Amino acid sequence: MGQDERHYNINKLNMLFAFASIALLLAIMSLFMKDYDREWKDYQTQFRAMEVEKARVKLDKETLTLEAQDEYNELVAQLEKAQAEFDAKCALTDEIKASLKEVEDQAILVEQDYKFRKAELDALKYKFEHAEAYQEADAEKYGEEFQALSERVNELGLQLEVSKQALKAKEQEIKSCGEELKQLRRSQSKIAGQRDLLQRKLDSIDPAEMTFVNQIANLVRDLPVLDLANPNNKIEQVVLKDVTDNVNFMNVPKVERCISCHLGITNPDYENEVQPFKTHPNLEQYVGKNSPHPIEEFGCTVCHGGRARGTSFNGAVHVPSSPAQKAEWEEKYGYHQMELWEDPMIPLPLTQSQCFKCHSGETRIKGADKLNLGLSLIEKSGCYACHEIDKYKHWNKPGPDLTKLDTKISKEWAYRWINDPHSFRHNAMMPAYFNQSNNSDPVSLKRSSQEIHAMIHYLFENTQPFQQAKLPVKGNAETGEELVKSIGCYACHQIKPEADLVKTDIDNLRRRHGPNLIGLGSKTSKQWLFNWLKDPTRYHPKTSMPDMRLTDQEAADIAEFLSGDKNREFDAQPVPEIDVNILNGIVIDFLKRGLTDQGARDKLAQMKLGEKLHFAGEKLISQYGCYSCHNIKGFEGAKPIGVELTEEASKSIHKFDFGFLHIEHSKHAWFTQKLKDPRSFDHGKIKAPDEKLRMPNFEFKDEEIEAIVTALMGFVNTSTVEAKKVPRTPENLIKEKGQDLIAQFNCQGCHIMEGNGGTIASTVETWLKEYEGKTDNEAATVRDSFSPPNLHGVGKKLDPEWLFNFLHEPKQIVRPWLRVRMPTFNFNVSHLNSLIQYFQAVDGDAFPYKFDPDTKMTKEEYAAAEKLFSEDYFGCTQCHVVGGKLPSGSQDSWAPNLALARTRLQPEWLIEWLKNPSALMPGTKMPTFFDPDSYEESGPEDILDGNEDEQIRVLRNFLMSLSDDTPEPEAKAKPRPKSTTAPKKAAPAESNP
Amino acid sequence: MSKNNPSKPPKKSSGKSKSDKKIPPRPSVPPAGSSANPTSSDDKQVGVTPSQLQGKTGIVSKPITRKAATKAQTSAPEVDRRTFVKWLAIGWTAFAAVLGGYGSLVLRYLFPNVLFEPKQSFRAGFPDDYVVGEVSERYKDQQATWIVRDSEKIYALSTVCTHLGCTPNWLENEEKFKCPCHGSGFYKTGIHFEGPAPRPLERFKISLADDGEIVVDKTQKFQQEKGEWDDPESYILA
Amino acid sequence: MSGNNNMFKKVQDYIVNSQVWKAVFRTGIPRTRRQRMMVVLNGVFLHLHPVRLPKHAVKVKYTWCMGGLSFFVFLVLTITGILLMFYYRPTVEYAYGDIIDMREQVPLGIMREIHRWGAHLMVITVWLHMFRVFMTGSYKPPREFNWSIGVILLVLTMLLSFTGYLLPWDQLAIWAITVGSNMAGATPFAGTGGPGANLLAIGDVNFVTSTSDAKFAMLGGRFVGEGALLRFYVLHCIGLPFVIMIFMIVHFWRVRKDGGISGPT
Amino acid sequence: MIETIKEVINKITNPQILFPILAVSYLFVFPMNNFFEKINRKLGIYKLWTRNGGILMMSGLFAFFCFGISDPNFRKIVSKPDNVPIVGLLFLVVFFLWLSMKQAYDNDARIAAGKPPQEAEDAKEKILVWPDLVYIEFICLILCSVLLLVWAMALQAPIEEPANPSVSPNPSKAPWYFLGLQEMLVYFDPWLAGVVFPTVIMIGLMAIPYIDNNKKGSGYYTFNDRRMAVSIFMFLWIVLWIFLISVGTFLRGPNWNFFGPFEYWDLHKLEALTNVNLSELIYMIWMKKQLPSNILLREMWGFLAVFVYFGVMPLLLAKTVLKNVFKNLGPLRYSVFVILLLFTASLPIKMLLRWVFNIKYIIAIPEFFFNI
Repeated sequence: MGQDERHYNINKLNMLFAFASIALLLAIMSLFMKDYDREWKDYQTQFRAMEVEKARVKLDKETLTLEAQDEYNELVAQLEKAQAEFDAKCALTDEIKASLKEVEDQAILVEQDYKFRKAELDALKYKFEHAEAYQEADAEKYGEEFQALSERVNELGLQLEVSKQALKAKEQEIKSCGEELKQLRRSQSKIAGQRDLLQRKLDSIDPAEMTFVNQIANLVRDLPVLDLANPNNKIEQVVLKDVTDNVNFMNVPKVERCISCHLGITNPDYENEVQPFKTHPNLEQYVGKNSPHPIEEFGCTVCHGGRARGTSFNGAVHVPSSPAQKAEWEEKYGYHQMELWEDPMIPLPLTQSQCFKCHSGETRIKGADKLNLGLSLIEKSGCYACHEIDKYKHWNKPGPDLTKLDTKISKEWAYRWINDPHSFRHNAMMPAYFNQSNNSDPVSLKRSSQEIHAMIHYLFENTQPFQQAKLPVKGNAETGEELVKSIGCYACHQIKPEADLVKTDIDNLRRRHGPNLIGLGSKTSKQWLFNWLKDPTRYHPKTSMPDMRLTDQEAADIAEFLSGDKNREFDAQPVPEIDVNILNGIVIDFLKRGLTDQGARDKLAQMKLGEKLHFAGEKLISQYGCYSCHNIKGFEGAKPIGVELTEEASKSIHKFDFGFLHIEHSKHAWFTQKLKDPRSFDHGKIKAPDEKLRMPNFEFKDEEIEAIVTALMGFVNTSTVEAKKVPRTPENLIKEKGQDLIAQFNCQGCHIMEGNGGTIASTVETWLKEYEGKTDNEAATVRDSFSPPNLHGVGKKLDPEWLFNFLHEPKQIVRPWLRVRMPTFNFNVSHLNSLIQYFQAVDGDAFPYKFDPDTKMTKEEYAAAEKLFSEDYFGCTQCHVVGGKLPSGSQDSWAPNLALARTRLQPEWLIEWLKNPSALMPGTKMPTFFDPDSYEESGPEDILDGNEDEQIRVLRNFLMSLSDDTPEPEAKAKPRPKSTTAPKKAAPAESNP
Repeated sequence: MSKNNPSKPPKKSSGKSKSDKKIPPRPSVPPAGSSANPTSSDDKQVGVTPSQLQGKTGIVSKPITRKAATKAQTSAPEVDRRTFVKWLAIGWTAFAAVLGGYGSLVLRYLFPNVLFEPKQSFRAGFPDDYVVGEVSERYKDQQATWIVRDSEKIYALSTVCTHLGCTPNWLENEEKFKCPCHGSGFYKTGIHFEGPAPRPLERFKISLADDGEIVVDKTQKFQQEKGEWDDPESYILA
Repeated sequence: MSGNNNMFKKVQDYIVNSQVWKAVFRTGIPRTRRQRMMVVLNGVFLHLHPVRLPKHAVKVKYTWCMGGLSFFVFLVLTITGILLMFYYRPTVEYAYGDIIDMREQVPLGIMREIHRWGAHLMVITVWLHMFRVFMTGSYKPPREFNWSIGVILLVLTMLLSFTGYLLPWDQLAIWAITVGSNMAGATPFAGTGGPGANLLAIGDVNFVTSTSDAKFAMLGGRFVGEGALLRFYVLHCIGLPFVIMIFMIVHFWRVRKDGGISGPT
Repeated sequence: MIETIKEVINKITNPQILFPILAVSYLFVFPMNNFFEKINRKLGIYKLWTRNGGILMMSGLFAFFCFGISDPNFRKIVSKPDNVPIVGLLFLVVFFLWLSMKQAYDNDARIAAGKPPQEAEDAKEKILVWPDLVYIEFICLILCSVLLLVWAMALQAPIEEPANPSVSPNPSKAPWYFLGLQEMLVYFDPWLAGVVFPTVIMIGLMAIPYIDNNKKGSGYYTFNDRRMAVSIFMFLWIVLWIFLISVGTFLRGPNWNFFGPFEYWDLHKLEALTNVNLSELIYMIWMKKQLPSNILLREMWGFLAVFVYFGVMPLLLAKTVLKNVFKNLGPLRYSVFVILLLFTASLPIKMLLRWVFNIKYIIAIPEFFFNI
């Protein structure tokens, strides 16, 4: 072989080459196939088939309804007739065509001539102008030529007009013949427009309706490589200029491709289809073209998260909401977790969290119930005290003041309480620090007990004197109980143990605004309770507990009642002795932080027991961050201990320590675990006592955890949606501030505001049954009459001045029959002004503009009004209280004191109210005297000539003139208080919430 | 060949090309029957293999020719030749296909699946949104389009003056478009009647979508002077 | 059948004898020894080779074909690289999204995979080529200089790969380059973190600062940012390919001039 | 059982164990002198370079990966798209190592028998480049394309989260081909590992033809004719380059901690890293004195060590172990050679010092960023 200058067998090389080439060919072909095979293409193909199906069904339906219409059938018949007529009469004969052509040709010739001359003229004009401007010799010549030519052009123009007119006439002649037919066609297409549209659509998408060539084309257009030209399957994308992705160096416009697979998302026809074709729920609110969040402007991932550019199931970083769904996806889509994307999709149950991105100012976001619940829980549990959250920066510490602690509770009670708060009260808001998963071993338990002793020692040592008044009278527990049940304590407190089955919702949380009052006898004394009830702010200046304006007797009764309930089990819990050895260990651990080992030991030897307790207590309070929630002497201005949560969910997943726990590595799973067992991430770690996790256990229920996690997932960096945030207009700010105050003072515990709240009504109902002897049905129907009023429309209704004074000090009794009391809240001037502005903003009323109409009346008018007011006509006094005069009707239907109308109500509003009360307050008991449907005939004919407008005006003026024996309200006497001239009782703005 | 290859001695190359021309038919001559009987080696020596011919051209030394001949004796050359051609053909066909594949790969790569340019078509509401005889300026700023409805049809006019590309103004009282740059004037239909504009305004493709909404597609233009305004795509009947 | 064959032959002859064919394929089908030599001599690419070689040099066992493959992979990288440049914009704003889109949207965006894996492959083939050259002692005279060129080509190959590593602008990229560039910051005398940097000062004025050291020269900034992305892009697409081409030409030229592929003397 | 094997492998692969094993066994596999050669023969290590030896090595490697792939941790590391090339590299290096060594041993046997090497035998015959070489090259290219396309289809090129200068992934690794250098960072300061060593490597590589003045062994595979050159090269190439890259790729996890191939990459794994400088070792531990405040005085011992290493050692070596080398190379070549050799040896020496004495720096002058 060798000698012929060849080494390899050429045939073998050929074979090798052939095989290699074939292998390469196969490789390239599979490359094409791999590239061609995309999930979205399959979905689009499926979707087109569905579209065809749906269009067909619709078309059939439409055709059937059309054919059932006489009008249409008639039209079709007419059309046929007209067509026949047209064919017979107006068909374009050759003769007509020829004559038209002749005229046309003529017109074209003239036009051409005209255009040519015109062009020449324009050129000449320029030459002439130029020549004149530069004073050239032949300017004059050009001028003459120009004159001549322009005359010629004018002439031609006339000719042109004539010939055009002739043409038009000719055309008109031909056209007019078919006018009727055209008219008929037009009206047909008007009636059958929908069907024609469907037919047209079907023609373009349904292969069965296509011509053979188009069917072929339909196949070919989607073939590999050829699909570069004009494919059916296309990636659909929306580029959002002002909703961005953060790529760390800058924010770049989002490119949304979700709709390449979620093809029916905006089409209501696909409501019952499976994913990915299903219609988005609530199209009026989301995604729909006319919704506030249209897809073209908001896209999808701004709310749902995920990788907007992704065009495959995994590439879009879908996240399952349950293990079951995960398993299903794994099978169906080959789902796997994509770790390398920081913003995975938000699991569906938590989607509401993203509303917070743009609506964070609103206290309660409409339609986002779970998020609202989560936010409420955060407020109630006081998460914001240890963890800074922007939204709650100005909120008060959630726990009670501890600076006068010694007068309220005993050391033993304090020990038991700190050791296990939930054993005293099952739904205590105070979370548990001890007996948790990372400090329940025997050694830690012993240490814990000494830690508690040290902290209690510090707290009781650092108290201020607090003068307690003696009980002036002896209380009656039964009266006390009735009072508690009737005057409105139940708006914020509960007494009976709440069953675990009760679902946590916003209403229930309102009832838990203040602590549950069970077992108070074990906690504190009658005397302290009396003092507290008489004036809560004396003990705790920033408390949200209002003053119920109780008499001494009432306060004593309630104190008697509340202190009667004791928790024997709790009282029986042993309190261990102080153990100096363990205490020494605690002290030395803290000493070592600042001193050398020996120094610490020397120091310890010098300390007395009290000093040790004090030292350890102080350090421990700062370690556990007790001061974050409570006022404690020595910790004024200390920084909260928790991690800031304002942008918690934007933190990189790598920054969450999952420890040795085997849970899903996602933020929501981490939050859930943290709330379920806050110390669990210490599991399996060896840590010194002061290195251990400190977050206490709130013992949340599962649904509460989900709600809080929903809220937490919304705490993100919002630079990506800056442009889409709810605008910071003055009105919005006022509303938000008002809502914030309403949440802080739990106004909605009693009142319905913006359609929510009034949760006290159910306890009023119970009271009616228990004490007023009403049956179930009666109680249910009249309970609203005995509940605090609905505050709908208050901004337009009430006089701002009056409202200001009333909120500050509700002295005037508007509804004397009510047992529930409007308490005196600890509002400062800025609160009051904010609330009034809020009421007006909600009703769209301009503040502080006030128009005082003339309410003077002539004698006749007065007489007429009196008549209307009287029993003979409207009988106002049947329901309305007027000063000291109580109405004649049953208490269930009593209505507000009309003697206050003058100062309380806005005159403009009163007119509207008299005209049509239920338009202003749907479901009101106030009868409609002037039927809006037949307004002109509604008023009594014998008064003021039956002029309804006049009747209403005089009645209004009459009401505004009413007064009673009650003294003139002081507000009238004084000018409207500004924030500088605050009433005496109102605390200065900065000292209060 | 000598013409093509002037640097080579003409004599040699012509001689070679002659022999070249002779060779190809010969090996292909043996009928199918002989190939079925590859061992009859005597005959085969007559058939000249390319390597023998190489020898004859005199470039290669003798012994190699002899060697090649012996080789030809032992392994049936015409079978070799057939397999040679067969595999070579397969190989090159496949390779040609590969090249085609590479070509289409690059071709396809040049056309992305999505465009980031602003959309050239837009939705312009429903026909009933437009008043007969009015020029709607709703889409003038965003889409550079006037939408006009006359007694029988709706059409979309480009807002680009055909003179030098300024944007004319619609003067409602005078019922005309007037270009502020050089004073061209256009009727409501888009026909030019004054000033330097050489031709009427252009119209865009306009159609109705599935839901009855108007869709204007700016990629397709219709010019009056080309008689395109009669095209049914240039207007919709109202 | 045979008629067809004749027909085919005739057409073939016509084509092969046409002026165009001959002008393109000077030598015709290389059947003769002379033609075979001419093919190699006349072709611009083939004439990298000599006409005849000692037998061992033809054996794959000896050469492993690694040098040729390295060059081939380089060509593949050039072509795919040019194509990738159509869709890639080297700015912090777009770079990452453009790379994502190679997978999500660009038809046959698999080009990126070919490019990336090709880059890895090239590093490997270059290493193995050097390994082979060492094992056969092919750097020995007269090929010493070409070995040195080869070392430069090796360094350039790795630099090309290194500069390309940054372009996807993801975490992998930015931190690999950060690690790499921090080493540059430790260059003696020329880097702020290197020994001797504070000796290059006149009085109190220091001349090696974080904006004037080796790392800065590499990144165009104090840390890996927009400047680094652009620099690396330019180097990857223009600078280094240009340099490596020049050295490759020298390398190939020297292979021939140093007596072709090595062999026992 | 399998778990125990994994445990053992995890233990062995620790560089502190594996590196010495490799370094020592390398001496016998590529014997530098007759002493090792004898042992090599006795143990039959040379049989690695036969057909059966090749099959054994390749299938051993293959079996190891097959065994490992069932382990989730191993699978995770090995199947990372950017790590797959290194797996391929390992197979290729072993294969080509065997291929070259087999040919070398075959040739050595021929030479010993008085025949020329195979290449010389072959070279007597000339082959036309067209079609043999051209064709075979062409086929190689096609096969290479196939490989590349299949590779591209099988593995997606990695793309992680968008670049974020404030969050560094743990571990942050350089591109794989620089991981040998990054591994050196464990033992040397960046200016040495990142600047000086690469430069020396480059210069050293370029200098090879000028130092190696052995006339034999040009153009054919051989081991016997250039034992010294081949074995030094093998140390650099296999032990210091390929091995360190593999360690850096597969065995270095979060915080650049060592993780066995079957170990879970736990972010929180801590390793004791307690190191002392040579000066501290001498003054404080051995002499029980305080560190002198004068920098030069403090680092005197370090400077001395370095001086001895680079200044005295060459002379010493020239008189003793490398006597023949010195004779062959002449003074200039010898000094370049020995300096490069010492640079090379400094890495394993530093590793040993670290592992045995916990020495961090020989010379530590952090005031000037000058640490060796």
